[in-house]
Amino acid sequence: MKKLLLKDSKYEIKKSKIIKVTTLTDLEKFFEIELPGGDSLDHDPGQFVEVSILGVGEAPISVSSSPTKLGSFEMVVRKVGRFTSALHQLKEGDEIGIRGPFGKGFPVRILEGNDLVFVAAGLGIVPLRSLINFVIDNRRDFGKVSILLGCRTPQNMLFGDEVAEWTKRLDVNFSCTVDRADPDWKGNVGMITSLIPGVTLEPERTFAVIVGPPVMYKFVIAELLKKQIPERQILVSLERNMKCGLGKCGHCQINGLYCCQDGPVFSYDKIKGVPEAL
Amino acid sequence: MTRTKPKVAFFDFACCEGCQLQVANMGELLLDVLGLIEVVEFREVMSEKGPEKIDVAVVEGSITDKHAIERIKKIRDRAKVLIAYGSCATIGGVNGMKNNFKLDDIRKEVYGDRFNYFDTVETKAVHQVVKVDYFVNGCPVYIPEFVKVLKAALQGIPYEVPDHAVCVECKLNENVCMYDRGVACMGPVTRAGCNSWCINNGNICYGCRGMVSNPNENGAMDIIKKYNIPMDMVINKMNMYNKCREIDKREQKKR
Amino acid sequence: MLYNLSQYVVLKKEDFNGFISDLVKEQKVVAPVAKGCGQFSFEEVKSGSEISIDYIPTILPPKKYFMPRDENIATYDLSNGEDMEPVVEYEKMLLFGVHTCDLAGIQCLNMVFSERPRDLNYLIRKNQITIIGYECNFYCDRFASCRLVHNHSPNGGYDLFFTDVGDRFMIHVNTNTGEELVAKSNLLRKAGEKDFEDLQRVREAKNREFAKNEIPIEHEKIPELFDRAYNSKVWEDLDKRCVACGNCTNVCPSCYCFNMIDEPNLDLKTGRRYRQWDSCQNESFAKVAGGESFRKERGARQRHRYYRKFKYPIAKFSRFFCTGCGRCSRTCMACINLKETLNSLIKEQGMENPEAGKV
Amino acid sequence: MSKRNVSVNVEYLTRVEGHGNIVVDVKEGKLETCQLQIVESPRFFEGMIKGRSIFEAQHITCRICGICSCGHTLASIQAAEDAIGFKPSKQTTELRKFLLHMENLDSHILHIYLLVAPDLLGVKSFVPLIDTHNKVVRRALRMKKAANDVCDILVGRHVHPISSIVGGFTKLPKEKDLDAMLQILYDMRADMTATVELAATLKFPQFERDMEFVGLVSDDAEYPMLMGDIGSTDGKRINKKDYKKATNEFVVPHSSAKHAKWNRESYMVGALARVNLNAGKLHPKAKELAAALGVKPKVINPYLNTVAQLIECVHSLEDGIRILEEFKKNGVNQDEVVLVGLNEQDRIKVKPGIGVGAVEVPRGILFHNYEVDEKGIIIKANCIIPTSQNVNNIEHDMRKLVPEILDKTDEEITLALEMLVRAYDPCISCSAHFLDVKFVGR
Ligand SMILES: Cc1cc2nc3c(=O)[nH]c(=O)nc-3n(C[C@H](O)[C@H](O)[C@H](O)COP(=O)(O)OP(=O)(O)OC[C@H]3O[C@@H](n4cnc5c(N)ncnc54)[C@H](O)[C@@H]3O)c2cc1C
Ligand code: SF4
Ligand code: SF4
Ligand code: SF4
Repeated sequence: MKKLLLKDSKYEIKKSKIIKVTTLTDLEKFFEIELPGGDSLDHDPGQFVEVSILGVGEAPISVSSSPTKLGSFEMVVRKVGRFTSALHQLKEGDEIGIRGPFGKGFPVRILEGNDLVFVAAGLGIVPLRSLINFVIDNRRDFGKVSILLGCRTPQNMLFGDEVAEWTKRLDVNFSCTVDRADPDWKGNVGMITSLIPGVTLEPERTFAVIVGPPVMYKFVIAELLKKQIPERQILVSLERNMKCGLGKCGHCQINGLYCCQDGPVFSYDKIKGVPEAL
Repeated sequence: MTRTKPKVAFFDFACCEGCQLQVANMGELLLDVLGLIEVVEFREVMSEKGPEKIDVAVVEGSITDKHAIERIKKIRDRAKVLIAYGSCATIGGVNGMKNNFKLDDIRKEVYGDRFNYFDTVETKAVHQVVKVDYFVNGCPVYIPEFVKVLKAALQGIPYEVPDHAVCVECKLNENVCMYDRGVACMGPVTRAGCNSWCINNGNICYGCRGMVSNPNENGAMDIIKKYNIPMDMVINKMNMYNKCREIDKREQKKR
Repeated sequence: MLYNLSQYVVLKKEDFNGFISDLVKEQKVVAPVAKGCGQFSFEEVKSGSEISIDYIPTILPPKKYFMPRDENIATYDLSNGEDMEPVVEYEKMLLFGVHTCDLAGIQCLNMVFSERPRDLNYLIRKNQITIIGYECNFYCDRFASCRLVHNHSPNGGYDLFFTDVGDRFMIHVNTNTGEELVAKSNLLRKAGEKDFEDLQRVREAKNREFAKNEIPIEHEKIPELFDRAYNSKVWEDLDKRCVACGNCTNVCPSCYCFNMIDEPNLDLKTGRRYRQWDSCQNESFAKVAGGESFRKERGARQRHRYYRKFKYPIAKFSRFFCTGCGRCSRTCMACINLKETLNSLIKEQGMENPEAGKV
Repeated sequence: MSKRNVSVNVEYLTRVEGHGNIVVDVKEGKLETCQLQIVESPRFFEGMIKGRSIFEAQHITCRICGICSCGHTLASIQAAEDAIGFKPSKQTTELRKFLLHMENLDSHILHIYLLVAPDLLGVKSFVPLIDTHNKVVRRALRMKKAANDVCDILVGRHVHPISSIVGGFTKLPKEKDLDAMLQILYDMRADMTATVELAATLKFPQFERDMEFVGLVSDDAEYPMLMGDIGSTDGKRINKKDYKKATNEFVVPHSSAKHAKWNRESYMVGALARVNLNAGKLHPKAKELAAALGVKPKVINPYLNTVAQLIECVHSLEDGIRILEEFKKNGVNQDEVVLVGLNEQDRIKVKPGIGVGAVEVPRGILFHNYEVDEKGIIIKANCIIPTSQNVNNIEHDMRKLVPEILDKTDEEITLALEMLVRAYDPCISCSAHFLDVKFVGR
């Protein structure tokens, strides 16, 4: 058996540094990552990276920061298993490996000039934040912007500070709901779908972008369709088990589609007839 | 990064101690392992007694009497991490066969009219008594897997026992399937991870690593019927190691 | 059929062992070897007498040499942080006696791994393997269905290709590598007209024989069949029977799914990252964090397997990924039989055509 | 002799297999209690295998003890084959003898290096020796691994061997396997020489008690391990079928293991017994070693069991090599591979019967005894493990030893007793598994 060092391997990682860690909730931590030499990741909103801890493994993680943020990028990771537990043990200054960005992100060029409705539930805010902040940083390129946010309890809300900023902006319509409220909560209580009827929009020039746990897509899409938004203007980001990020390992396959190459962002018309998608 | 070596202790309950012997069988690899950990208690080969608090307890054997229940609880309290080690500990193992009989009957069988003298309770796997952090299945344990688990424990990350069938590994080893020879094999319902050890050596899988989490029991029965293998024989085989699974099922139902 | 005379050479059967011995002197040779109970596997051989030239598809297909079950893709050393070196491991070898179905299997893998982003590990390794094909003159057994997917006759993918024409082998020289092998051997002679006639005769007999394929559907109609059959009852039946042992995918020449695994050495500082065959039939394959599995039912997983052979790759590669080797049916303990499944689907969808496949 | 009080209470004796306590109570110079208590909790094997197929017996009973699981396997198979009237082939018998050699080697090495040597070197376990005697520890692990690797090749693994079953072997060594095993054993010779040199420097306690030794004996020239009659240094010899006449088990209240006696109050089994009975049949190299170490039967210092083990190590290594070399010369007949699950196949005929297996395992003679019905289902089972036979003898040793060493400190007495027990290499976990006991005096 001969062994050869492989230049240009798709599995090569970029040795990167964690420059900031913040604990968001019991399960979620925020990480800010600097690539070697301060290079920028050069990603589209909605793309993801494969994060490595050598000796533990790799996991696909969405980029949470907007490409307009230079010099570093951000991500939020929920502790669910082997890799994510190990990542949670790391501190500022520790190194991780990065591959990517991978996948098809949100079609920013197409969204320009249109109205946007963001629907984010739970962890869905994490990838969506890359687009929301991009839009806010380039606010004048877009039409009306609405953000609908859902989380389990007020304590579960991620990026509270940023969300507070959004609520204050006049050029963003913001509404929020929680599954379970505490006595201090003044806002809506209930499913995120309950927010949709209240949004006024012009369907033919509106793009809706949805990210959240698998179970919610069907219901949210149904509401949006009721609002006459065309199928191809409804965008979702799907999560699947993923190993290689290169469209080979087979784990992320949704019928004939590969989530890592054809997605994770899909327009509804593309996946409507794909039984395993939603 | 210098770290103090984690303190590891070995404990044994009702078992054949073969799994501990497997540790000694690692050969010089054992010294590499000992480079990573500090063994503070290991009755079989050491006279030293460990400190009150230990980092890792490696527990072998099943829980078969009241004394053992007390002892395992104390060990759990002492240990940050508990590794159930070997079939007896992880799934009850051959000791579980005792549960095939009414407790009093088997005691009478063995002790005659003085059966009350010997205390015995239903055989249980360790996780059926206290919380277990890592499982190393097998009768005896497969050393490469033990090393894997140990490394995961030292890295502080979980280890998941493969949840697919022994057949997967068996096929990769290109064995002629036992069913093609007309013999029933527990491979299709048993968790992989042993590299299909027994079949590689011409024997069948006896199911020592426990069943996959979602076995298609009806499908398996169909297969067995097709091969004309008497059902009671197969149930007998399944019960050889996996009798204590009934306790898990019972607990699930309660919940 | 058009034959180019100069591309053929002939080996007498009595010289076969000598031919193999010459090859063995030059490089590692793997070939089909009998395992007992009518089963075979590709293994390294040292002489022609070890080879079972009349064999039915081996337990594992030759993919084990193209994408090994455990394949290192990087080694790492954490002494100075997250440093890793991507590697490729390969071995020069000659694969002897590959049936046309397995040649097709290798072609499938070639397509997958040369699609962008290209997989250099696979491509480098593949180029180190010389392939000598071997023609089946008879249907292997009732499980084979190579005729249905048009893989029963050679379609490239080899350096040399052997056909048994009685007392000698007709050998098609397909590549420069093949040419070099021919040049090195003094046991081969140029083919003559008589040899062609014999080859022709063998092929005609074979075509008649293989037309007995009992799946009553036209090759071209298969994609349509699968378009219609997604919600078929047949999958429910498979759900009840399948025990999810994963055998069908492991033995399939065109299944290539894998896992990526890190394995630290005992120093916990150095180690390797490798990929390992995985199977869409395994419980955890499509499970995501939070426990949701996108193909929870065994029937859905079986369906996925069939669609990955007969539908999805058509769109991507214009090719069936079932090579017709029959391994999955041969190995399945629940006796899930690919041809039976196809038959049931065809019947259910009313797409039977008894004339299909007849010559 | 001093009129002092001594109370030794070793709970959970370490560096032995299984749980045992030593309890000695001396009041004013008078020995009141002197017991080796076996407190292992019983696992009911005897009950568990009732109703199971005789072809499964070996798979289950070898799990009585992981340390000598090959020995249990072979004794169980012998009893099973005896019960159903099956005669193994010559090839099978030779391979079984070889397997027994490897287990003997493996077990003795473990015992000598990892369990006894720490005592003789004055440390609590082999762990400190890693620093002080690194080479020695490495050698021990290497030798153990070597014996293990041979078992791996032959039967899949040493702990609970896979391919040795009723009828023969489910896989047989190929040419390349023979070569690999031979290579390992040839390589082991250097380590064995070093072991012998080391052992010559060790000092064992002086203690003697005239006692009876029991083991297999035979008329042929072979050192009997797998086959033979039951013999005693007191001159008695009986067929293995009559094993109960030799063991005469009785029950004492303080122990969950039965006690045994034959011609005297107690007897000893194990390496020392075998050497005492059959020294003349050892491999020439082992004989040479015995002579060099001044071992001349009958040796009556039980501490020297360790020395006898060493002699047997050489014997097993050399005789093992001899067996393999014969196979290398004559070839292995692969057609003798037996298919597992014979019961499902009915390939071996069963008939009702009673069978006894008597096999010399590392710790002494081991008996398995099954009764099967016409379907080959076990209706009765009994096993007598070497350690249960030795326990009584150990207590008699202790009774003689304690008064002789009363002038020593408590720690020294405790250590001397622990070492005595360890010298027998007791396997306590096994000894408590078979109890069809009538309790006397309780
Ligand atoms: C495109 C994409 C973007 C993602 N973005 C984020 C993100 O921004 N933040 C975040 O916290 N998580 C994100 N995830 C999920 C994250 O990848 C998984 O939580 C992670 O891989 C689990 O790894 P683990 O080793 O910790 O868990 P494991 O110990 O491997 O397993 C825990 C559970 O997770 C499942 N699982 C294993 N691997 C994956 C995988 N690659 N994807 C999904 N589930 C898996 C297992 O089947 C098991 O049920 C994303 C996933 C995808 C596909
Ligand atoms: S021999 Fe057993 S483990 Fe192997 S494939 Fe057959 S059923 Fe599965
Ligand atoms: S093959 Fe079966 S019985 Fe053998 S070690 Fe593996 S799981 Fe246990
Ligand atoms: S699906 Fe079955 S018949 Fe088709 S290529 Fe794979 S193993 Fe062969």
